[in-house]
Amino acid sequence: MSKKQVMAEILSQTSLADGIYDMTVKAEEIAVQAKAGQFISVYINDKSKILPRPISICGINKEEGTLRIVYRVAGEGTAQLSSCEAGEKIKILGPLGNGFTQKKEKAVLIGGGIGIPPMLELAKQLSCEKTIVLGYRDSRLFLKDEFESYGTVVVSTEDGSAGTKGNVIDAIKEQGVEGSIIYACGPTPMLRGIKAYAEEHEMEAQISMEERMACGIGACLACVCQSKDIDSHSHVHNKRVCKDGPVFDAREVEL
Amino acid sequence: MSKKQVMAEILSQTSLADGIYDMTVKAEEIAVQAKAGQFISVYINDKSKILPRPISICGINKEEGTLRIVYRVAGEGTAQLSSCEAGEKIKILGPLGNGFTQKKEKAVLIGGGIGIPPMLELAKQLSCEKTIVLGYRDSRLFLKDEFESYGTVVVSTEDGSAGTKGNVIDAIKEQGVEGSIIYACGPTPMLRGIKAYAEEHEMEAQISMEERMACGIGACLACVCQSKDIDSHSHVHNKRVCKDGPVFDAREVEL
Amino acid sequence: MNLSVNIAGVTMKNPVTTGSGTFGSGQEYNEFVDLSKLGAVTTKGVANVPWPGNPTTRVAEVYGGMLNAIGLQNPGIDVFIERDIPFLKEAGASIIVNVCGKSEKDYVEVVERLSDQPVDLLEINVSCPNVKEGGIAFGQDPKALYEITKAVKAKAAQPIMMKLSPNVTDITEMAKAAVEGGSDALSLINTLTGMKIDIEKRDFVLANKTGGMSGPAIKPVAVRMVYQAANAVDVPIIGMGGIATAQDALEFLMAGATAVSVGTANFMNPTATMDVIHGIEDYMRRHKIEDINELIGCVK
Amino acid sequence: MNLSVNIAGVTMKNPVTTGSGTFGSGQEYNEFVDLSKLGAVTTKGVANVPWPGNPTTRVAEVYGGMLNAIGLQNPGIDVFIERDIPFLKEAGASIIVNVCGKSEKDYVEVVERLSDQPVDLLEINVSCPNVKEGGIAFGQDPKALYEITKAVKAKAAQPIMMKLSPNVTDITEMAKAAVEGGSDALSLINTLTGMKIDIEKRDFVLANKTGGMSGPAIKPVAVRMVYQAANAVDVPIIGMGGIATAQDALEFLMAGATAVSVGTANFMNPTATMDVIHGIEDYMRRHKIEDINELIGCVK
Ligand SMILES: Cc1cc2nc3c(=O)[nH]c(=O)nc-3n(C[C@H](O)[C@H](O)[C@H](O)COP(=O)(O)OP(=O)(O)OC[C@H]3O[C@@H](n4cnc5c(N)ncnc54)[C@H](O)[C@@H]3O)c2cc1C
Ligand SMILES: Cc1cc2nc3c(=O)[nH]c(=O)nc-3n(C[C@H](O)[C@H](O)[C@H](O)COP(=O)(O)OP(=O)(O)OC[C@H]3O[C@@H](n4cnc5c(N)ncnc54)[C@H](O)[C@@H]3O)c2cc1C
Ligand SMILES: Cc1cc2nc3c(=O)[nH]c(=O)nc-3n(C[C@H](O)[C@H](O)[C@H](O)COP(=O)(O)O)c2cc1C
Ligand SMILES: Cc1cc2nc3c(=O)[nH]c(=O)nc-3n(C[C@H](O)[C@H](O)[C@H](O)COP(=O)(O)O)c2cc1C
Ligand code: FES
Ligand code: FES
Repeated sequence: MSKKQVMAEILSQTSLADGIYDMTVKAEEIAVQAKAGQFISVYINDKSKILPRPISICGINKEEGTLRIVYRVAGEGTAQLSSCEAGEKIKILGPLGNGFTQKKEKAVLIGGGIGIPPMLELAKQLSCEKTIVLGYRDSRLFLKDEFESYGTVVVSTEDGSAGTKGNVIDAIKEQGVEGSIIYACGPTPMLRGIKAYAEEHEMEAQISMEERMACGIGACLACVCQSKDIDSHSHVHNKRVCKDGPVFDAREVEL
Repeated sequence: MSKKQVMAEILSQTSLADGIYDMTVKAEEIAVQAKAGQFISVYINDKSKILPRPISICGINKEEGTLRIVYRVAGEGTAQLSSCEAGEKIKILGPLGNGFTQKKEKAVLIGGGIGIPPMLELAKQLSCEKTIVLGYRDSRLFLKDEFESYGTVVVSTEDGSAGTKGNVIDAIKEQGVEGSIIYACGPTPMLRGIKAYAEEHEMEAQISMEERMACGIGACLACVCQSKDIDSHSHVHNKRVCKDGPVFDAREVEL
Repeated sequence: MNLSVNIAGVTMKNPVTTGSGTFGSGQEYNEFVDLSKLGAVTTKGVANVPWPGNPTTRVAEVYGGMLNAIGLQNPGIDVFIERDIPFLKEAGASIIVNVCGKSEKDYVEVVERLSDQPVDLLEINVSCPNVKEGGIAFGQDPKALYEITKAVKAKAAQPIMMKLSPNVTDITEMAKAAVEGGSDALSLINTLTGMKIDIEKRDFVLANKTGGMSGPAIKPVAVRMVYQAANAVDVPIIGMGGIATAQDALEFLMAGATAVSVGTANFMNPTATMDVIHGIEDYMRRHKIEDINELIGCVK
Repeated sequence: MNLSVNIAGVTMKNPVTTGSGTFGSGQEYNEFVDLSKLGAVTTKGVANVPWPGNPTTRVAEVYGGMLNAIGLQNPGIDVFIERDIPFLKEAGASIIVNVCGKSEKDYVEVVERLSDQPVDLLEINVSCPNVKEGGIAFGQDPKALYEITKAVKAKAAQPIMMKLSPNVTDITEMAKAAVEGGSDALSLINTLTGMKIDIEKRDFVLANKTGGMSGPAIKPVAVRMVYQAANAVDVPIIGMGGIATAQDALEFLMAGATAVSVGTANFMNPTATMDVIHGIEDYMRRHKIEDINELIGCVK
């Protein structure tokens, strides 16, 4: 297995909701190797912006050699990406990071906000029994329909416009979601809640984390998170999100 | 009259010869004001390149509101420009500089190399008797056909593959070109030769000069050339090519 | 909504002026910008006598910026007083005059000539890297900076603002020296000394070999120095270096600048100054900020 | 065609190494680049004991470059000797070890531990702007630089190369101090201190407030300093700062660098080092240059 930097042709780009974009690119060498929970580094066609944007893989089609990403316009780089059209090429590097370790136990998949997309490929690949908990801000329930073909979907919204009013933990409690392993991606406060919930219920939880990056491959030490124990690579309490993660056992990291 | 910065749509771009491109853009506000011998500042769609490229106006169509430029790929900026396609937009600023002062006397128009394009609009506008002398490197006689509809064309080539072997002065001498005023654009050594020739023959010569620019409008003092007398703006022996030129009476400047 | 700020007793109607040397004396940009709408026009450096400047090539493009080695070409203070000040007054602009010289005597002479002129503020350029004598020599040694500041201050009718060079080990030491010498305000940064080589010709691109780097690429260094200076001295600061957008300008204000200059960005966009002013207004509206002064130095 | 150069008695098969801290100890980039094809691998700074580095956010993007405030996180010299040196030897790489410390004692301890190791050259980092003690303090004062150089040189088994900070008034003074202290070569530039403010959050982007700026935007300053240093001292120089292409590298060589480092560009393109090497070969072929040494310092 090896990471590749390629010029990937954009096959399609659509808007899923206000400011949320769904892009499919042709990138055979990356797609054939990619695993659910990994990410790619997306370079912006603007020479003033030299660093790549890390974006999780939302879908992998190994036959067609394509990757799907779903992203939110968060700043100038993603704004420029959202204005790219099918046929244009973008430079991407991947697959990056470790991805989820898929187990057979009854699973609870949790995605919050822009942490929802990476759960889709996992939902597709995990053959075991599973419940999918999706936390949205409001009634723009992007990707929800697609998740429904892979398992039971439970929804929370911050404004209460759909499902449980509140966050994903509220939904889990209110709607009696059960399982023995959690896979999750979302904002840090959500992951903190999940870590606590998993500890309390003595569940394994694999959580996907975020940090500012430069190299994306483990060389520069930009993207560290705090680890509970002394890390075997760094020999300090730091793990690299880009290389040792982005998926960590919740027990290993301090949030 | 006032200069405008506009996003101009590229209407067409073709290659005239190896590395020589012919581009027409829609820029009504600039076209209506433009004069032969003026230039525009062309910005490159690459944020690492912040300065505009000065390019002479080769054709003006006031009815259609279009401008034509013909340029040589000299470096990265012009290379990127040459890969733009019809429909794309480029930022341009113009019209800049003074342009040629058109007189009624029998004229000799001289263009050398990439100094040939700006002479085309002048040839079109000058209604008096005229001979056009074009100096090329080799047999790729770009724009020559078009000049023929406006006057007698005399050619020199460095390699002797067409017309007089040598430079434009050689052609003028060999082919007995006569007139009482010279309008010229081309590399500095050629302009130096023309200045000497004009002095010797007591002719007026309007020469269009080149210098590295930043602002393009006379504010930064980057683009000066040496003037014979103390200049009324600078109060030293410096004239601004972008504002006081690019066209100068050969007697006014030191080359 | 209040955009006006106060620099050493001088009220600027908004915090945006022009980078000296990038805007001439305003005549050329007058076609694009209503000069009376700017906080002030800061003019190109002027000396006691006309200076021819350096030979060409005087500018070179670099990644995200440019180098210049104009060498302070200027028509001298006589022409400036006769032609440029009346023009700016007529246009309704507030005026900051940038003063250059080769010796203490030169600076003092210019400052004295300006004493009866309708000029708001004097910016003293002791940081030009492109002239052999004077210029940056004063700007890289705290002792020399202190002395020249004191000498200029003694003769100046208007408040003075020493313009600091970024080509120093410790900007706070320089800021302190200028303030001790009597500088009523500070402006920074001037250009970073840089070089570009033409690898095909195997020669320097600039006739002067080195030039001053400006433009978006230098902004992080400029913001850092403005922050450091603002936290080291108690006088107002005009911040500059790579400002092309309102976002850029706001970074400087939040770092501690009371006003900002837009320099090289004018070459990228001749209405850059006005675009920055309008963008600041938009930001204030969006964030419900009544007075621009609330933002100054708000990041600590 | 000869690409090999000599740095203080060490032969590099070509003049391209990696910028310390941007390439780890080569493991990660080994997937993209055959490490034995590089002139050398320069490793991330290593201290006598493990360092945790700074809190995050540790990096920020800026126009044409980036800021970093990693704070020299490193696993300490023990792990480095056990794990990283054997790995690099196995990969066939020449090794330049970047050494960091908080005190003279720290530096000397690391250098002594490396004395029996198969390491080619020691790069002494006295110019990291992101750690409170040590680091840049040694790199901004000629006297302190001279002392630390002398102390390190006294204990070093391999040739040493002091890495200079660009955040100084006069780079030639620093270059001379290092050479007087016994530095066998010099490397420059480390990062320029910069700052970025998030105007929406009204806070610094970096947890450390300031960070070191690197990438294409800093190249003109780096070329200028390499030129100045090369003309001030007689030791070989490894030049760096913004090198992303062969053209960039050639500018440094012509300015007087004997070799170059590719740093931040690795983040833009993981094969940047090899692309630079191949581009230099192309240039030499096109210009019929037999020996790369002909180009070194050819622009005066
Ligand atoms: C492992 C990982 C996976 C991610 N997956 C997704 C995804 O699937 N969909 C999605 O919409 N977003 C995802 N993000 C967040 C995404 O990387 C940022 O929103 C994006 O980088 C913002 O870029 P910008 O130019 O629009 O913003 P700007 O703020 O202009 O970016 C400036 C710099 O900060 C960095 N940056 C800004 N926000 C973040 C952030 N939250 N995380 C990391 N770097 C950031 C940028 O990469 C850039 O270098 C992921 C982040 C990580 C670390
Ligand atoms: C008044 C004027 C009119 C011109 N008209 C034409 C024309 O009609 N057709 C044409 O092909 N060329 C013309 N040129 C030359 C043209 O401006 C340069 O070839 C072009 O700027 C090169 O840009 P680049 O990015 O490809 O080269 P690079 O070398 O990569 O450019 C780097 C920088 O140097 C400047 N530069 C490089 N060469 C020149 C040059 N010869 N003159 C001025 N600046 C330069 C660029 O503008 C840029 O800022 C004209 C120049 C001037 C001053
Ligand atoms: C072409 C040019 C000429 C300049 N001339 C002067 C000058 O005469 N006096 C001065 O103090 N600064 C001068 N500067 C420096 C600018 O005023 C400003 O400090 C610097 O360019 C950084 O700001 P910027 O990045 O916005 O341009 C000049 C800069 C440029 C680009
Ligand atoms: C993320 C990062 C980490 C760095 N760590 C070190 C380091 O440990 N020791 C050191 O001497 N320089 C370090 N540097 C500086 C680089 O080695 C180099 O001097 C500087 O980045 C300029 O080169 P560049 O523009 O090619 O990156 C680091 C730079 C970056 C970007
Ligand atoms: S981004 Fe470089 S180590 Fe993670
Ligand atoms: S380019 Fe600025 S004065 Fe001519």
